[in-house]
Amino acid sequence: MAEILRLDGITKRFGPVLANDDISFALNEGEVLALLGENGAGKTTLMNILFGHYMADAGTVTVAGTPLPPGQPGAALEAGVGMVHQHFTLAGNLSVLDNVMLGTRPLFSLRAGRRAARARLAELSGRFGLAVDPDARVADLSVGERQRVEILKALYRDARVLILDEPTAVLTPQEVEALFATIRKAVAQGLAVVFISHKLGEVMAVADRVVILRRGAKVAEMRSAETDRHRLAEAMVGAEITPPDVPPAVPGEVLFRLDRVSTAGTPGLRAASLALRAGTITGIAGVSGNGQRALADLLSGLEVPVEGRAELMGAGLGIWSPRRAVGAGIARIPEDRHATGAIADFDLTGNAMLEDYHRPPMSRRGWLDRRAARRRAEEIIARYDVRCPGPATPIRLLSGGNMQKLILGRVLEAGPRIILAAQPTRGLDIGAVTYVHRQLLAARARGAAVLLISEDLDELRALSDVIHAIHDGELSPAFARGEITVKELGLWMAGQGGRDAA
Amino acid sequence: QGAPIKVAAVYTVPVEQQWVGRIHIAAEAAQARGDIDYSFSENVSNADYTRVLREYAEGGAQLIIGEAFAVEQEAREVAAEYPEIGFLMGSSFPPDEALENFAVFDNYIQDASFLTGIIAAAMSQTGNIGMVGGFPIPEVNRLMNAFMAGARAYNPDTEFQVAFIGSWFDPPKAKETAFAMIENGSDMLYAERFGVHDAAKERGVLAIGNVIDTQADYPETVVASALWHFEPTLDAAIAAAKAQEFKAADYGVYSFMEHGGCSLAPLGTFEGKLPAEAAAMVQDYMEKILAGTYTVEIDNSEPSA
Amino acid sequence: MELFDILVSATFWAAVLRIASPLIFATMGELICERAGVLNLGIEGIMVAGAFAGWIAVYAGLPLWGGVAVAFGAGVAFGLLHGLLTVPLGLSQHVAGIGITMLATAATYFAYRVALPEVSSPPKITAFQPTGWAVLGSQTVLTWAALATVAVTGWVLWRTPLGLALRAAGENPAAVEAQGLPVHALRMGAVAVGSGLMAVGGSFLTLSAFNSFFFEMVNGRGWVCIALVVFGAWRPGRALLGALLFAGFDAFQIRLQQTSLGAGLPYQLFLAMPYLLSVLALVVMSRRTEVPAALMTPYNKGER
Amino acid sequence: MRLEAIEAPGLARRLGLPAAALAATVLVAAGLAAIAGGNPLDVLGQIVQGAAGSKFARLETLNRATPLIFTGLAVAVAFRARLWNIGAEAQLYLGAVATVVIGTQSGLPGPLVIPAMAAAAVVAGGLMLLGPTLLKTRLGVDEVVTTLLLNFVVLLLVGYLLEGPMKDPMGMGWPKSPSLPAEARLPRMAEGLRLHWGFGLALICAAGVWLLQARTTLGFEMRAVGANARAARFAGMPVNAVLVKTALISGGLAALAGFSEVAGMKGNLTADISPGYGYTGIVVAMLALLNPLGVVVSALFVAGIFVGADSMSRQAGVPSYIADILLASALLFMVAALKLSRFRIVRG
Ligand SMILES: Nc1ncnc2c1ncn2[C@@H]1O[C@H](COP(=O)(O)OP(=O)(O)OP(=O)(O)O)[C@@H](O)[C@H]1O
Ligand SMILES: Nc1ncnc2c1ncn2[C@@H]1O[C@H](COP(=O)(O)OP(=O)(O)OP(=O)(O)O)[C@@H](O)[C@H]1O
Ligand SMILES: [Mg+2]
Ligand SMILES: [Mg+2]
Repeated sequence: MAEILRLDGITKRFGPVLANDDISFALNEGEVLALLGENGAGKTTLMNILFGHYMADAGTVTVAGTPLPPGQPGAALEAGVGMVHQHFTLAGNLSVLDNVMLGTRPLFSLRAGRRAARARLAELSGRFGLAVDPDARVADLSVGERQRVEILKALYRDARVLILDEPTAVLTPQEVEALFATIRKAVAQGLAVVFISHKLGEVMAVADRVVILRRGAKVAEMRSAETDRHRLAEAMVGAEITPPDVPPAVPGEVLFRLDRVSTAGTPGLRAASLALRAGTITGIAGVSGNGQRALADLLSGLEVPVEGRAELMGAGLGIWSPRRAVGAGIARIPEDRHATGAIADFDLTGNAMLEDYHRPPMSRRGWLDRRAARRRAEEIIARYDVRCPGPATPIRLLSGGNMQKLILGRVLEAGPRIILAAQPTRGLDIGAVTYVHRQLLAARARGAAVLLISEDLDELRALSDVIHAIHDGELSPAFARGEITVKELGLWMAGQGGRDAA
Repeated sequence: QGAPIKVAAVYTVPVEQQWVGRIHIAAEAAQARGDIDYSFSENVSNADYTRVLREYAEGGAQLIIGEAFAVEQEAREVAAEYPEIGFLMGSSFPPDEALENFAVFDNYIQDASFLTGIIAAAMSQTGNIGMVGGFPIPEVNRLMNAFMAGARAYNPDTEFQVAFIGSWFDPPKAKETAFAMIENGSDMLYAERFGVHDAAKERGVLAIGNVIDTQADYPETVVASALWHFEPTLDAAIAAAKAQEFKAADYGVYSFMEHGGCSLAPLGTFEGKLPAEAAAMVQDYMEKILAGTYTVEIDNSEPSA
Repeated sequence: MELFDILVSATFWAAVLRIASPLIFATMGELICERAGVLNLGIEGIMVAGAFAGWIAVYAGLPLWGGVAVAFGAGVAFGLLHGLLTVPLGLSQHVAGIGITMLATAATYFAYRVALPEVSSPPKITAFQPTGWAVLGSQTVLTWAALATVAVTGWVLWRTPLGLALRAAGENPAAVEAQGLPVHALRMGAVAVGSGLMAVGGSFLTLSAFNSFFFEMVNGRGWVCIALVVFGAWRPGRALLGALLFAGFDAFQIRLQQTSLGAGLPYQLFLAMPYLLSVLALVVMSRRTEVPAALMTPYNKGER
Repeated sequence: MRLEAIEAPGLARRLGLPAAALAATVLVAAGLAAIAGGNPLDVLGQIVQGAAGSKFARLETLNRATPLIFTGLAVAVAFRARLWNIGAEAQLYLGAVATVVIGTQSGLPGPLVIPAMAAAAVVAGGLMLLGPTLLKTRLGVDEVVTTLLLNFVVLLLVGYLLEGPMKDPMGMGWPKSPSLPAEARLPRMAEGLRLHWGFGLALICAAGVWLLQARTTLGFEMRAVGANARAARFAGMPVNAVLVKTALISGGLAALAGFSEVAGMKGNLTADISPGYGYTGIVVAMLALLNPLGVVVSALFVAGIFVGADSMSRQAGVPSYIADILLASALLFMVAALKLSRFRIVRG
């Protein structure tokens, strides 16, 4: 197969950070190359340089033998480089078709050419198995559908190299399978794919070759057929990573109970029943958009039951709010750490006291105790191994894993009895994932009740003592560890579990 | 004669504004004659007004002209601080014996306004006169009231439409307001603001000017105007200042017709088109006013239709 | 004339169109800027500059359309300045806008004084004359041009690739960049052209509504246009409706003052009516789903 | 081209760029003076002289900075919480109205009347911003537009009050309020100084706002709501209540500008006590990067440039509009310089 892409000596600094350090590799037509590395290793930066989004300080990008002018996404697109960004680049208020057509015709032409565009989009959807409604507003789409739009955007422009930056981080297992099918179709038609993921299983499943970055430098390159997950992990982190042991649970009393609870909104909960016991981890499996948000919001204090009864430590919820939830000892790890879990422009100190700034020791009679706050932040940084320059660093400068560690520290410090963990490991590298898992297990050992909402079935099955599936706001019955197969769980997640079982 | 004295003026609006414009013209004329050395600041907000007064006072001005209306109290405080300097201020208040260097003036041109009222009523077919003003302040109100009195003296049944546009400089708005009045039956407009003449011209109705003579621009439209001449006021003040005799006095009378402070603009293009009866009435009142046997009432209250 | 008679008279509707015309131009200008993601509070000053530039150009001998073009050019110049400050430099759009309004206004007055030091009453030009077409015949051709601007704005924004790119730049500039389009150039262009339209709106006052230039004659119309864009939910058609509604209130209050109903009330109440009713209309509509998502957010590649 | 944050900008950059901004302003001044027939070489001296060259000049600058500190603080507080208050002008006027009403009508004994006036002003201004804020939190109505439009309404309302119910019966018909009695006037800060206690109050307010924002839980909430309302709500903060409190504080601060102008400077109310202090406050606040102590500095800067340039226009005999041009250019140059002192322009 012919070489389609070559990176030569790419180097890039952001101020003091050396994000890419003299990286070189090549890619052939019809090949899938996986790019691996911890959070902050420089994967996204490298791809942004390849795509012309950033300009490298040194090095060249060559596509099909022709060097790309640096810093021009237009030229990269023209040369056949398509990129699906880690954070999607879609205009939410515009339609799918508009997003796909954007920039594909000369700006000053008088016609939009919507009809031809629509036809071409339909053709591509069919060919690659990427079904979307061209007239849907992007903001109304699920994450998986949005990703399909992103891929279609690249294919629409005749991409020969397709870059997928952590495409599976937000996908359900089914969606991941569909994506892999698409990738296989694409390589079969001669495309080359760069695939970035933290999930080694996926990498082994889809990639032909693997390039591993550590602290900005390329540390290894191997054929996936000639390696295994342990060797990849070791090359990535520099040490072996062992998943935590899961000792048997010691279930205690019920700390939180839902009895046929429904909430407003779509999809809200529908007559959901659930019991969180001390000393157990309760997992919720489901395709995103099936009411997980409502369940998490209910436990967080953002939602209230409109029907049914919710009980906290045996009593009703009362006037329910986030502050009540915090006060009742519920630790909440939100799904979206950037938008909900942290205030990007605040420093670590501010973020560490976000939930209890209003009471001693953080403040007295309305006056903040800045020394206490700083001490708290320093403690969390030390105890939860948050890698950062110090408590006065704006949290936006932290990697996702370190941000998540600070949030963990914030909510776990007080020794909460109930823990909500919504997608706690999304986007984290393998080291950070292991860390989060250890923390949740430690809390369980302390006697906390943990509600784990995740789209990662491996994670769920490894950690959960009890699993529910959620579909369209309805919870399945509780299944104890080992009581249900992946296949059965899948049926429950699709809403067909009850029927089959009956 | 002697050397020119240093005169400074502080205006709250640009010199295009008619009221201020008349002062400015008079001052420039005095400067051209060599009587004064004139400098001015325009569009000074009232928040900055006393600072600018002080600056001129510090800078060696011998006579300062301005508008104290909205800053009466503060302006008097400034004058008290500089007893050597003459302050000639537009003001609705009388002079204060205790403040010897603070004299007042205003545009007391009700005499001429009254006469234009007679002419307006005589030239209106419908007996419906539209009046567009900026703000209902005394300087505007007294002219409007005198005008209305004049019109009623000729035709007691004259109807008026009165509107204020809340701005000194929005000719398009003044024009629209005038259009509405024309549509509502006015065939004669009293133009306190720029823009009114234009509406009259466009719709072929007549108009009366105010403070300045605008007939040259609107020969078919402007029948007559009540003119303000600031020269008598200024010349009296300059003479007093030169003689070191400037003192607290009311210069308002220098705007009266008998002092030449106001006049009826020549009928010009409308010469001979006035009904004889009206012409005679104008002549009659003018003589009485000049002779002091008739006094046009000074009414500062907001006019209403 | 009582209430109903006012509303059914053709002269009333003619007045509405006349009053609305400068607002329409400037509102379309602001709408274009905001659609591309840039709030332009320079509008009031840019209208002043346009009013002056158009008029002085005609006074200096250019034909009327030449005056309109000069006004447009003046607007573009100030727009480029606003764009430079807010787009590549990413300065606060509030501050830059207020600064531009101060600068454009003061520079205009200064230029006026320097150009015409000895005039006490500004000279007049021969302005656009009513065309006498159609029922609402007292309109000048510039009013029809204002209406055409609405259609063209709508067409460009929704039916051409350029319009799509501009709207996307106001929704998510990263998406525009990712499709190989220059975000900064698009935004700069939108601000420049939008400001040009604002200036043409200002020049309507001196070339059509009136025939000479006065200080302060723009008199807050620019601020009203900011409100009209929001009122119109960032859509040209609805913004046009808003402009007509506002002008309607204005024309109505002028007439209402002379009715038996209006006679006893303070004139300030009438002057406040268009503003109060605009606020009321906003409250009644109170939907803001359509706000361009990236409005007031500068785009800086690679920022996190 | 893009901007890249500089983690620790050097002193040369932090001082050099603002200095360059000032130099650029002086160049503009010289150029304009030359165009208008003045002497470009004298301009700098005349501006400095006019703004700070004498005790008189310095006091005038402080006087003019006083209302700007209040409106600047009002805007800084609101913007920090992402409450886009463009209505400081209206709040200022309502504060002035309340000041006059209490000062002339309350009949309170001497020492109580000034605090009562200030309190009334704060309440009036706070309530003025409360309306748009509730419309925002309850109905999602854009507060930029409502606060902006209400400026016009309030100005007309004040016009009506001054021509109607609040008109000074002794005012010879001029639309102004009755004068405050002597005990209702703010005293001078020192004997013989033309500087009243409004300036002192402004400084106290700046310190107070700084304390509020940096040291109190409410300030923490206000900053959090402004930086990320969703995260603030999730963390348990009462977001709407915080916005309402912010509105009351912001409106109250703007109203104090009206209080200070009436009780300290003018002694009565006219419809034109503010030449746009409410709008200039936005610029003052942003120039200070919303820092309350910075607001004092930037208000002094803005006032100094204006007073100095205005004075220069008289010395040089050029049209006084040059003052506003210079103020606007100084502002634009300065905000750009402040930005570039924290960011560098890089390729790609
Ligand atoms: N725009 C930027 N400005 C400053 N530093 C940056 C910028 N983008 C990335 N960095 C830094 O460069 C390094 C590499 O970041 P990059 O996003 O490429 O990592 P990554 O491998 O994609 O990580 P992840 O797995 O979390 O996506 C990190 O230290 C990051 O903090
Ligand atoms: N952005 C949009 N939002 C909503 N509707 C739109 C948008 N753009 C176009 N439409 C609608 O979609 C319809 C279909 O567009 P059509 O394919 O005819 O576009 P076109 O620009 O005429 O393309 P062509 O060049 O193929 O003729 C149009 O009639 C129009 O009403
Ligand atoms: Mg990445
Ligand atoms: Mg078609």
